[in-house]
Amino acid sequence: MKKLINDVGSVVTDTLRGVAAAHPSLRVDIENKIIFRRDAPRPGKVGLVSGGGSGHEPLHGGYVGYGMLDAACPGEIFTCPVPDQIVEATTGVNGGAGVLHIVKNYTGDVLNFEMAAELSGDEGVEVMGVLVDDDVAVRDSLYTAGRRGTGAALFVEKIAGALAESGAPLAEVARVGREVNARSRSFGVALTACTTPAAGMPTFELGGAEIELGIGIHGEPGRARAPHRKARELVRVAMDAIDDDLPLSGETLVMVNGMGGTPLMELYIVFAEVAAYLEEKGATAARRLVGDYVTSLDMQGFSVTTCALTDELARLWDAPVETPALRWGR
Amino acid sequence: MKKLINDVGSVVTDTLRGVAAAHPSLRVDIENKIIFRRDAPRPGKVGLVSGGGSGHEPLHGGYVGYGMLDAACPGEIFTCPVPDQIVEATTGVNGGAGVLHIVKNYTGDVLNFEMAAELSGDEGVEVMGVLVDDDVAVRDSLYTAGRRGTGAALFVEKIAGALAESGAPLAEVARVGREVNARSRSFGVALTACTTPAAGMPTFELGGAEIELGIGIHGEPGRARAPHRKARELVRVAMDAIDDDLPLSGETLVMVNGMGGTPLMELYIVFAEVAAYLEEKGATAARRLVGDYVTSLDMQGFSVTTCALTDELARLWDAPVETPALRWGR
Amino acid sequence: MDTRFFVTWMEEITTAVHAGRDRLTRLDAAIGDADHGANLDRGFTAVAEALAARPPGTPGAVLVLAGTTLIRKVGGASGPLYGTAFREMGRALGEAPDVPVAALASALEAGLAGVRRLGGAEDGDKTMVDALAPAIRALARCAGEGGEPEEAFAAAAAAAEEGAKATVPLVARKGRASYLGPRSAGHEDPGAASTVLIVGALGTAAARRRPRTG
Amino acid sequence: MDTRFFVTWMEEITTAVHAGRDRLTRLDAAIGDADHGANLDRGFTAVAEALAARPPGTPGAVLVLAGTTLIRKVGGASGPLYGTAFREMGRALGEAPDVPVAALASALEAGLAGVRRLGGAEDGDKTMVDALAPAIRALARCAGEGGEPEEAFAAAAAAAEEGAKATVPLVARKGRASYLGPRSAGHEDPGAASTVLIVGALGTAAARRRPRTG
Ligand SMILES: Nc1ncnc2c1ncn2[C@@H]1O[C@H](COP(=O)(O)OP(=O)(O)O)[C@@H](O)[C@H]1O
Ligand SMILES: Nc1ncnc2c1ncn2[C@@H]1O[C@H](COP(=O)(O)OP(=O)(O)O)[C@@H](O)[C@H]1O
Ligand SMILES: [Mg+2]
Ligand SMILES: [Mg+2]
Ligand SMILES: [Mg+2]
Ligand SMILES: [Mg+2]
Repeated sequence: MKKLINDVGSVVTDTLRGVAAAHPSLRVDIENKIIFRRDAPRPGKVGLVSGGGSGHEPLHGGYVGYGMLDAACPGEIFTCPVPDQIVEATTGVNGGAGVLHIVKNYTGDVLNFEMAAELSGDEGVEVMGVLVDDDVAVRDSLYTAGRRGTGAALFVEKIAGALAESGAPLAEVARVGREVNARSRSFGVALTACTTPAAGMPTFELGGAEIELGIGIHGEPGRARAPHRKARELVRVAMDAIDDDLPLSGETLVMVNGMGGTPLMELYIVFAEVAAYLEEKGATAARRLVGDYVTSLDMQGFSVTTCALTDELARLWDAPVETPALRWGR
Repeated sequence: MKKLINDVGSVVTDTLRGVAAAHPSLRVDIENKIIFRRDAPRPGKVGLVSGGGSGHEPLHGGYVGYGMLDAACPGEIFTCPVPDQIVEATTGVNGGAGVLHIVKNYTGDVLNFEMAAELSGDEGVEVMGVLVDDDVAVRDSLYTAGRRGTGAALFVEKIAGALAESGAPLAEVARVGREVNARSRSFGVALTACTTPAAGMPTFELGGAEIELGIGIHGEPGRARAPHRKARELVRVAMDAIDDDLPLSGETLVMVNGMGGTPLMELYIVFAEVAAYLEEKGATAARRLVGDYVTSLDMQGFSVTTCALTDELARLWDAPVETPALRWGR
Repeated sequence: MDTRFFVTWMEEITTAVHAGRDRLTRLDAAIGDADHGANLDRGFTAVAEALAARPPGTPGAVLVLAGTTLIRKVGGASGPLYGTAFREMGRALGEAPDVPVAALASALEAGLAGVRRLGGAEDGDKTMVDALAPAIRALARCAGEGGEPEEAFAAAAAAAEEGAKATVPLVARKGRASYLGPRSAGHEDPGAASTVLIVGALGTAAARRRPRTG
Repeated sequence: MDTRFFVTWMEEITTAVHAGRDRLTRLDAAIGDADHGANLDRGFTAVAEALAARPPGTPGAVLVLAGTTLIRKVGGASGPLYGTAFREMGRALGEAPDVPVAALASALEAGLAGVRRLGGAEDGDKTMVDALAPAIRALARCAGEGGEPEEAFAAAAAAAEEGAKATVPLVARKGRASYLGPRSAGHEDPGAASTVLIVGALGTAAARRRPRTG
């Protein structure tokens, strides 16, 4: 394993030192592993807290700032944060208007955020949660852990963040966050596995012409192994899965996301096919992101996330945002 | 070789289709392979044109827009653009105030841009050039091709672009571009080679614990093969090389750049060490970029680029910019 | 079993988890996210440190401290689940200074109830429950028959082992492995495998406490 | 040699470069950026198309069109260099409808001068010059001795080949390979290798134009 690290044990801490040095707009509590907006807490503003395992950079630390998150709690690599950390972030961003937890639907994340919400409540902070579960590769059912949360986390953070910035109350911010999630769908494809520093070798082995369809964001294998094929055909598999679950139509927010090791060039090639697919369905790529936004360390592959916009959601998407990884309007 | 492409022959064109679909602020001439600012030419404004081989995304197409380039000419993968293409871009952005060519120092780039400058002159466009040669891994001498142009291209484009946006004349814009280059230095390290679609296999083979020191941005091997080591030590090798060539001091613009396949997490770990090194030398990382800015397809590794700022350069760096890959102040 | 025994149990778990770290991670790499070994190693190392720093006065306090530490340090799914299990066990033991096997079995039952409540897993969902539940049944049975703790622990360990092995053919219905659907079959559940280490450490703790002669 | 011969020469280069594409790319991967094969294949394919679309009337016009097309289509270092070489050759031939070997040798000399002027490479800098210069010398020598074109072409091809092989131990001082410093030694220069194909195609063109019987 060749990685740009100092020690396997200090990967998250060393990352946070770099984030602190790179972004003066953030305040990084390295001991408790929390990335705060420098001006948090903002009196009267609903605080937004998200978090999850590390290794998905820029998620979530890259989305802390004006118009988006107030704090992010990175856990160890692919391991969600612990309750203490989340409580510390929650109380630290509470400006008296309550705090929204944005949680990706994984057993661990849900359990740890639930515990933290309870403990924060004990400390007098009103907490509501938005559960993100956009991944159509996983079939939802009463008897499973449900669908995974992936790319839509970013959409929820941006749009709920914009509403919170405008001074809306907690229930409203939670409502819009849930609406974004309900209107969002994702599907991911891996060309290679990723290597966690702790494991030191790829999480799975793929042949030279094999890919994984329906992957999550933790280097886990997908729903099926399949032969590699042209970008156009891979996009069709992903978009068909999304369209089957929630038919595409109208103004759509679309993200073509790299998994960390994919050249940007290839993401643009994928985006061209995604845009063509949407057009075929009579939908339009009204808002677009192409790049590494929710990654899995050094994995090669891509995911597509769509969100069926309303006027309100489009307006909130367009509202100014100023974070390390997403910035416009300021 | 597993890549997200349709055909090896259509990689650049398909990328441009994606760029066009993703960024309505750009006008993409797919046939001639030119990415224009939608509002080019701007009467009275000096036009900025750069270009080079594809595979370095977001360089250069990602830097087309307000406050930066007016047009970018992507060549085939790792192959500089041809004169016709550059002439077309040059005449297309000429608003009557002349055009600046920003050229990375490689034999091919220099020859093709020189031919294009001559031909554009024939068509009545005043052209000046800035040659970027920041890579300290290559020793400059009368008997060699000279130092390579790498990360500083982005600094020149941003800073010269800001001055051009303010209405400065061509000679001034060229002067500031050359000053940026003279004050900039880079050094790169590869953990893995990259795979070009045409070759279909890695450009070189590295053992599981070997790295290449002093690489360029075309997947070529570096000046020396060496054992892999901690991020802190790798940064010391890179920074010592830079500091030996141009001692670091004062307010410094610093970029820690990924080569395309490096997780952002690792780039932050590298940045933490770079910031610490600068501090040791009594310099400060006054302006910072951490991410994929000048890449080599799917290569894993990093480069550091520094620029010793003056008040003027810092002010121009801070000026508003609105491009797909660099955006602030608007 | 006294307070010292429970501290020793935690130490033995720490040792076993540390030694089994890579295997747990490999199992998790196959159907999860390759962190189960690292998670528990980090967690139980912290448990050992916490116990050394603030030695508790009762068996129940040992388990509550262990559980709380796991919740604080592990993250992931296994942190809150194992953490809750130990906390519930500790609460069930109350202030008792000495714990017979039967009481330990009921405490484990309370811990398992906590896991079920939190995670919603049923038997056969391919989780830690599939190793823990049979282990507790074996322990309770032996306690009822009035045997030596060592025998009861051996029976519990064997049952946990068997339960974990039995997760191999199952299709996961809870946790991260469930995302794989049918592809989760053919692999042992990492949480069930770590439960084997935890239950197995009862026996090594007892052996260490009463070294056999000759 | 007439106009037809020069068109055939270009076709033979196109064929040889296409067949040698992977080898050229491999050579360029070792000390450059792995595109020399793709560059020339693209360039000469375009040359063949251009010649078919607008068949020129003189040998000189064939070479100018070929050179211009290479400049327009190849990019990289080799595009302007080879492009200039062919353009300068074509200009040197002027309007002549038929070109004896001696005139071809002088034209190649003019092409080489263009390459030197543009790229600044000296003999022994490990570039295409190291194959082209000895080939021209061989051609001129044979022309002086008044032999058959076939013999002259064979001598030129052998000299190019030898020149290219002789680049192996050299340390590059021009082009991309120079960035490698001493590490560039031990590899054949890709541009010298493609010059071997270009010079060698003179012989195959001649053979195709005058098929030997029995
Ligand atoms: N809902 C659940 N109920 C019981 N056990 C579960 C549940 N979800 C997961 N587990 C257990 O947790 C183990 C995974 O733990 P770990 O890898 O540490 O966490 P994560 O899955 O968050 O990475 C699984 O192997 C399984 O035994
Ligand atoms: N200054 C120069 N003078 C003569 N030939 C050169 C010079 N620079 C490069 N070359 C030739 O060009 C070849 C490389 O061509 P190519 O790979 O197509 O271009 P690039 O190096 O731009 O990728 C080298 O092998 C060398 O023979
Ligand atoms: Mg995990
Ligand atoms: Mg090239
Ligand atoms: Mg796990
Ligand atoms: Mg080359």
